[in-house]
Amino acid sequence: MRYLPLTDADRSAMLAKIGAPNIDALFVDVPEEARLSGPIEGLPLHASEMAVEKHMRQLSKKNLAAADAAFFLGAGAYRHHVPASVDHIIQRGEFLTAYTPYQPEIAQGTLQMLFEFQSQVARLYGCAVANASMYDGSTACWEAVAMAARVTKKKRVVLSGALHPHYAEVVRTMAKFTEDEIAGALPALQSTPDNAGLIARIDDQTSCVVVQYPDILGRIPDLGEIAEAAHAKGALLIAVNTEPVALGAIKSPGELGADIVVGEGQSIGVGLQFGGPYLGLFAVRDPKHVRQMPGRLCGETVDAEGRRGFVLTLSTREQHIRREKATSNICTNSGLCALAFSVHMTLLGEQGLRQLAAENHRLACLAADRLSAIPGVELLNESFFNEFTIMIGRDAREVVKKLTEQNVLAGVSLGRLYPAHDALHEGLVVAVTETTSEDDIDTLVAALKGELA
Amino acid sequence: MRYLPLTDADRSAMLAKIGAPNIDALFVDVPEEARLSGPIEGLPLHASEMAVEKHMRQLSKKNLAAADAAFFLGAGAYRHHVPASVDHIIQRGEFLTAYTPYQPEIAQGTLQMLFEFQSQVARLYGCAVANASMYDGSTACWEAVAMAARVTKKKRVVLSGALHPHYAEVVRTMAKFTEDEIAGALPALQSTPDNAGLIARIDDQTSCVVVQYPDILGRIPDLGEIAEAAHAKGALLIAVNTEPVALGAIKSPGELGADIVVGEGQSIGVGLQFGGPYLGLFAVRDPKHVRQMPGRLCGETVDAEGRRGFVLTLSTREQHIRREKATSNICTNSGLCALAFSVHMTLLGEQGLRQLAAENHRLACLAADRLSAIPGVELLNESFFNEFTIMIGRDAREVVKKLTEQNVLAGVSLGRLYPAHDALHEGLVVAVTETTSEDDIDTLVAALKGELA
Amino acid sequence: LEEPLIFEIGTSQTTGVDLPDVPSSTSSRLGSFTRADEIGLPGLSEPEAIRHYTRLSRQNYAIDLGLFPLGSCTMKHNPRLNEKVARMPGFADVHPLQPVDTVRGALEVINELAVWLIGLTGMDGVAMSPKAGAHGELCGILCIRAALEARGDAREVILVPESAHGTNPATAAFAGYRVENIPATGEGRVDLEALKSRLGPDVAAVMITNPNTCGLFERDMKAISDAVHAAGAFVYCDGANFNAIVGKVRPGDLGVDAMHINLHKTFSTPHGGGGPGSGPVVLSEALCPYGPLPFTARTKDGVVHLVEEENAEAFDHKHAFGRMTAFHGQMGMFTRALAYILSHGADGLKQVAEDAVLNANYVLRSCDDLLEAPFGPSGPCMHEALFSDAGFAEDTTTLDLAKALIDEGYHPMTMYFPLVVHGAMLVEPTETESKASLDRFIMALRSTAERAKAGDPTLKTAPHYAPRRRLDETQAARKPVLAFDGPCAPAGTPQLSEQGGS
Amino acid sequence: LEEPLIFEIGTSQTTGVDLPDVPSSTSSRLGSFTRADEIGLPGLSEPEAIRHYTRLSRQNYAIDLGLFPLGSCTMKHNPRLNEKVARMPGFADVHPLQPVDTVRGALEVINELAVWLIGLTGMDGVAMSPKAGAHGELCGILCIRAALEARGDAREVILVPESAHGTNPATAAFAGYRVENIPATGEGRVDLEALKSRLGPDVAAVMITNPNTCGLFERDMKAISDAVHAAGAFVYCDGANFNAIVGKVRPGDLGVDAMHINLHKTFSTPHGGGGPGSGPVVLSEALCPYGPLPFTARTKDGVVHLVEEENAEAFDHKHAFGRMTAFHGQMGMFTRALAYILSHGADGLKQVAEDAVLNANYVLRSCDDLLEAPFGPSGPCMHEALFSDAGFAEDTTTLDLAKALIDEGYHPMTMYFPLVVHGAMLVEPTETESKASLDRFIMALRSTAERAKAGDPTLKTAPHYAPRRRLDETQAARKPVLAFDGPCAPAGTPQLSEQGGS
Repeated sequence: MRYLPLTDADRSAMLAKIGAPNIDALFVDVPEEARLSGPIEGLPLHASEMAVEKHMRQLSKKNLAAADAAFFLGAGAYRHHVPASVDHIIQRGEFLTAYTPYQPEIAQGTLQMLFEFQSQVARLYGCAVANASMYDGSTACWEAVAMAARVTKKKRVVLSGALHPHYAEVVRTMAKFTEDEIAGALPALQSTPDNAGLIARIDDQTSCVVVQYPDILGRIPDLGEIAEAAHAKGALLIAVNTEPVALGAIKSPGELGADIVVGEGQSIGVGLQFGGPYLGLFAVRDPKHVRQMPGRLCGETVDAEGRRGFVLTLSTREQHIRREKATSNICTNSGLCALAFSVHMTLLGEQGLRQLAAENHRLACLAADRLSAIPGVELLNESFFNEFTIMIGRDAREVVKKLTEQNVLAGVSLGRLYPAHDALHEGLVVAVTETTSEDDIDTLVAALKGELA
Repeated sequence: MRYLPLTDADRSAMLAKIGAPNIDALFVDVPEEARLSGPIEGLPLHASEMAVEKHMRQLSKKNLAAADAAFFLGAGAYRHHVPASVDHIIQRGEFLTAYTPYQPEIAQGTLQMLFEFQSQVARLYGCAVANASMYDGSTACWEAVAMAARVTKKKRVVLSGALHPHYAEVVRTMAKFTEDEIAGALPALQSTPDNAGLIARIDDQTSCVVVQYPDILGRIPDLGEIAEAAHAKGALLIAVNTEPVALGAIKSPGELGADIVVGEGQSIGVGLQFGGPYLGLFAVRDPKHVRQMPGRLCGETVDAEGRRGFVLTLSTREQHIRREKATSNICTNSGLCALAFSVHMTLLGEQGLRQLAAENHRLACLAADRLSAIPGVELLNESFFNEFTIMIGRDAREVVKKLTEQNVLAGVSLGRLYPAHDALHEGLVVAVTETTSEDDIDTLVAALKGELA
Repeated sequence: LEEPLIFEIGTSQTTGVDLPDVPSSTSSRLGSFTRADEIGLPGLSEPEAIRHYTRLSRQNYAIDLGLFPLGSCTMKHNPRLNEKVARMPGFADVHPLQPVDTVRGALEVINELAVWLIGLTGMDGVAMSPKAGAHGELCGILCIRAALEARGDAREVILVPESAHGTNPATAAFAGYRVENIPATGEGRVDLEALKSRLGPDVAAVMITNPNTCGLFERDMKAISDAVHAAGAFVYCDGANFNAIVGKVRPGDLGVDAMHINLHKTFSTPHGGGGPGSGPVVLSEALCPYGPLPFTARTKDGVVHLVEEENAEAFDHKHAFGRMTAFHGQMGMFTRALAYILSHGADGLKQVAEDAVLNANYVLRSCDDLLEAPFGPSGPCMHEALFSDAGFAEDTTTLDLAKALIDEGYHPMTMYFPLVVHGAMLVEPTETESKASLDRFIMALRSTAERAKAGDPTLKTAPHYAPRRRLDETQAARKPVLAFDGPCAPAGTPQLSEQGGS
Repeated sequence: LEEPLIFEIGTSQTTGVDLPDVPSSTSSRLGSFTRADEIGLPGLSEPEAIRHYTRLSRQNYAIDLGLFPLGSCTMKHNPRLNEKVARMPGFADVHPLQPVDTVRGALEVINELAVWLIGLTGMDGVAMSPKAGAHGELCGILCIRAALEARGDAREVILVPESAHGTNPATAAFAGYRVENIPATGEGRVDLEALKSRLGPDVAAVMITNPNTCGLFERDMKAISDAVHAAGAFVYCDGANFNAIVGKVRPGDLGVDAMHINLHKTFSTPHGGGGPGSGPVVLSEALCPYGPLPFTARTKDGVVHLVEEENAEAFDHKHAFGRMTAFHGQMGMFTRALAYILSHGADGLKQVAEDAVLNANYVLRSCDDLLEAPFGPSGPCMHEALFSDAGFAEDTTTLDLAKALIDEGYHPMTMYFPLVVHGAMLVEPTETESKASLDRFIMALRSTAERAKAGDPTLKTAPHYAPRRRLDETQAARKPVLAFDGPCAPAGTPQLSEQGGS
């Protein structure tokens, strides 16, 4: 077996050294009645690389890859072009097969990269400090809610109605067990986010207000107004961003007063991957909150010869030191995705990020104009970045399904996101990125026109 | 532009340091009338990575990839499964972007690999010494012919009729200019190679006899008999092998008395790639011929501290030292392909190579049996390894073309190889490897049966 | 070797991509939110970026360079086939919210992996979405809590052995439980009688690691499970060490109710310098109904369905306790793990466990004359060998020995864990090491141990030959510098780094 | 760092692949040729193989690690996009003898690249099949010979400048010509008057490198061509340095008849430790008919055709001088080069030449106060800066300086070439280096030059910090050891290597 270097001669010699008559003598502590004598029945035996590759390729071909369609899905995961260099770097064995950098003397590669990553995220979010990443945007969002409770010692969580429903569901799920009280809502189908309604729900018991920016319908809420209201009641503002490319065009949540900024980093460097692994980003505006943060932090220091070096730090927050008193049970970050993000962001640089954002916005505006010119289609948004909602006068789930027959992946229907809420079913969230060609837009317009005619 | 690091500010500062008013001042030696003022007309401007990738993908999709067909082509290039590790290793920047190892102190990675490669090839071929690789099998074959002339001081070259016609054509082309005299022939369509006819053509003026093993029709000639005859006339036997996997099953040419063994190494590690880059292998049985060899040689030595190390050696044979007196004008090997070969061969090891050869042969026998059961189809070969010739009673070119419509790539027609020789046109050379499934064989059988019915 | 920060070499005008300049006159729908101030993100041209990261990477130790004897962390060979498979466009380039008819192959991957995980563990179902081991623990504990709540049985305590991973108590606390320790026997296993006497109506679950963090199999596992079940509680098994027994024994046969499987530990998805992980949780019949969404179900016709909020009732999964993450989990890790599993097959996975255990016992018995092996006398270990610092010279610590191993060309073993052994050193060679590689490591370990016993002062200052000497962790924590503070480099700044070289 | 040979660690029973055991009873058609004796090929399991090669790779210097100032060898950044493109299944997984209708895309790649090469050089056609630069030279000279023979004009001599690459005379000799040197002027260029006086009915061709190997543009190129043509001969241009002028001037406009283009030098296909290369040859109208098969031709309907022996007449290519290689040339290099060319476009390629020349002149003028630049006073250089060893301390050589540069973290420059300059050092930074990177290199070069002038004895023993000290090349050549001589390792042999580490 190709991954197992021991030969039968090795095995015999080693058993002799150990003084065991056979391999089962080493499994003596496993009760004999439970010990399996042969390979588990019903499961196949080992296979060659060629056979495995073939099998997996057959499975992969049963999926419609985005590259083979006119593609307009977003709602928390975005398709962007990732430079080939990014994949080359993350496949360097020294990055790919390295361990968590607990031994800093032989892990400066990972550590310096994480320090650079934290610095990039902090700047992108307008924050003082970012951590070394979380599982994904939705779990980062929940960790932010939990952190807000620790900071404010309050338990009431106000969720914006336009927070990604899966994110809201994650918060609601976890809160069941921590006894946080969740005040949620549905998104109001109007051209601008309902800030007034949101602000009205904030009270003195509120630990935090959670607002997505841009929101699930693509609208850009005025975070400044919400921050002011939250702070007035002693609550923190948690801003959630699912499309980091947007922050190359619109103000950072930190600038606008958000206290904790979390989000999904997948857009930069990571790719769609059917939902995972993704990259949770987590940052705080005020450095005094650092010790309440979850997750790994990498910090600068010096070695015994005075040379600059980096280490994981403030680990007294973490489970392997604090056990049940830790700020989170998390002990994995999304290290390789953080590397991909950091490499891609370094290749972009400020200029590239701004150009990328501008190109996304240009194409999205174009798509919005052309789509809303279809009879029966109405653009909901007053503002948007690269994603917007159209109302199409029919259950969008049906329409989306129908268009797949023409290899058009038209967007994410609100019915998919809010199955229980019929009032939303005519909404379709359409995302447009630099990977969308004008031809793709025309293809969608023609297909949708045909379907609605 | 993403590959060019200079900024405009850099350029100005550098021109100032140089003391040039502008960039064109550095091109002052280019006559002004010939100097181009702007980008060359009619050629497009620079493009993003995304755009280039898209364009190239569109072109690639216009080809029928072997993986998408039932595939039976050989005749000098074979489709084998290459482990993913091979590609990973050759993409290590330290191998991929390294220079020719003229500075051995910082090129031991490449040099040790070449030493290992030379040793592997020498053993596979049953020879004393192999070089660090040539462009491909056909040019290695020519270099062997030229070397034989140097060694024997004779000019008459006897080519077996069953030498790959493209190889023969390369030899013939080059010989036009070196005034070697080429005695060639067509392959005789019989079940065993025409050794007697070949031997009859050897005379005292013969520098070498060139025999393919297995030959273009897949037959396995008795090299021992030919070696004896050649040596009796003072000629060298050059054995040409286009399928190194065969040598995991059949005796090496060196064992059988070949003096120079050359071949194509593509089967191990390299892949089809529409014909290139491939990997020329070149070895000599008798170490005394080393100084007449073309190409790079890597040898073992010690460094100033007595540690084992490797260097390029015997370079007094080469053009950069000897100029017009060099043994060849070659100054490039196929280094990265040699690495791929060596890694793949190391993963195989003796056991894996033998198993691979056995599996190829088993499937080829199966295919031969099933194909020759089709009415009107006759198997030519008495012996073969993983490739054989069938006579199908119709111009095989037409049939091959027809079967592509069913995504069957049925083999290489002799008409494709010998367009001017109508007598051969009913022959079809069929190759079968471990990548050929029994389903593929059945698909071919059914398609051929249908076409011939 | 000094490599500058991207902020020290990159400028905000440099870019390694070619994107069009969109005229600023283009109409905008951004409202009043245009970002005007400089963000401060440095860019590098592509050649500079490749060099920066290539050079950085060379300051890392990695599996591809040598043995990684990290007990309980299981660093094994990462096959490149798996990387290739994960990048197939049908897996890498599909969106999680595509209509299900366009992602049948992806669902089949999830389902096929689920079938294997269930088969290998002898359980009834599996929640695939947890993003890592600790996330899986939380998932399992939440299933237990949901099951208890469903029968109206509020319980407050979770019992955890002292030797447990820190994630166990942290998870229990995060799920709202009080944590109490379970005592151990002198042989390094759970004290069954003590456990039984603590069980009662307030105990929701017992979290047990098996094989445990001392590298030993909990012989009484079945008896423990029976006692826990009899007391109305559930058994959570920390599956971090499942690689030691895969194919040899099924946790389901021992009464386990929930267990997470770290795909990177048992099924070799790459560690990536700290993640991403993936922690599917296998569940007993009692817990299955509570597994979180999304779930996958295969109907009799062989079609794989994605069970979400939308259709949970239709697929009889209405008791799901909620959703732990936005999408379906770590697809990229599923494809890798499935490729690994299919490569080994049922026979190979058994061989994996056997070789892992053989390798560990070989290390144990090749060193236990020199290093104290606290549980060595009681019998064989499983996949990891545990030593203590007994016999070291005064002043010489486990940390010193570990750092000295760096100078021998190795990553240190796991240190000071489990907490129950003084100066613990937990060595897990894994099944992907050859005997020759172990012999070499044993030689290095023995020589270092001899120096530790002799009190060789050079150990205190080790490592000497690594890219860095010991780093000042106290300074890092006292005055945290967690982000680069200055502006990007102005254009044309000379790099501080030493270029290239080997 | 010592890494053992595969023969020292691999056994003939170990394998890193999983292949079926074919029962030996299976019927065989091998005749009497079954290979019975042990071949002696060592195998490694996959994890061992990955480590062996990963560790070996780390003993190499490479573009990905730092600047490579190799004059006339042009080591520049290799974009990863190109690697990705070359691996697309439609390019990587097609057989050269597939029916042409199944490889139209591959033919289009060849044709599209051909159109660019012709456009950039201002020539009339291009032979794509040559496998490397030297192979291209041979192709060009054979075209010339074929053209001369076609007009019944046997000529015997090819003129080559003293400063030419060794491949030029070797090629000419291989093609059956006698080689004579062309003298140079004191300014490092071809002596036009001397050349003119040598031309005559026996001269078949003149081989000129332009920009030449002194890094200078041959100002009189057009006059040279005119004189050569007037004498009935042809002009071969060695295109090794085409990267210096691409987009700035077209060789066809200067009267060149044939020129090979090293795709790896000008269009950045990776050097790969010595190959594979690719050397298409652009041809003038006079030589086009003689270009070797296979050729590609695009007909008016836009379809690309492969011209082989079969259809050469139909495509009016019946004078082709033959075939230089079995198949169509280096497809894998064509895809990479085309991706590179399309990325830069006509504007970017011009910028390439300008930045390459700017970088070289910057190095020249930053060092010519310290190092003698023999042709510096006469004006700017092109893409490479040439220095001599004038002023070095006695006993200190160019080699010493070069080896000392290794200790500074750089690959040495090209040494002792061209032969016309004493102790030549030819520095080519290429366009993919930043100013910051050059500044750092200049600092290192200057400091090393100062040590060479001062006669610092440590230069003689450099390098000190590389994986090896100076190697004994004499021993290697006197008693050549060109293959491993022993048996494979017996199973379980301890490895001699130091494991891992950074």
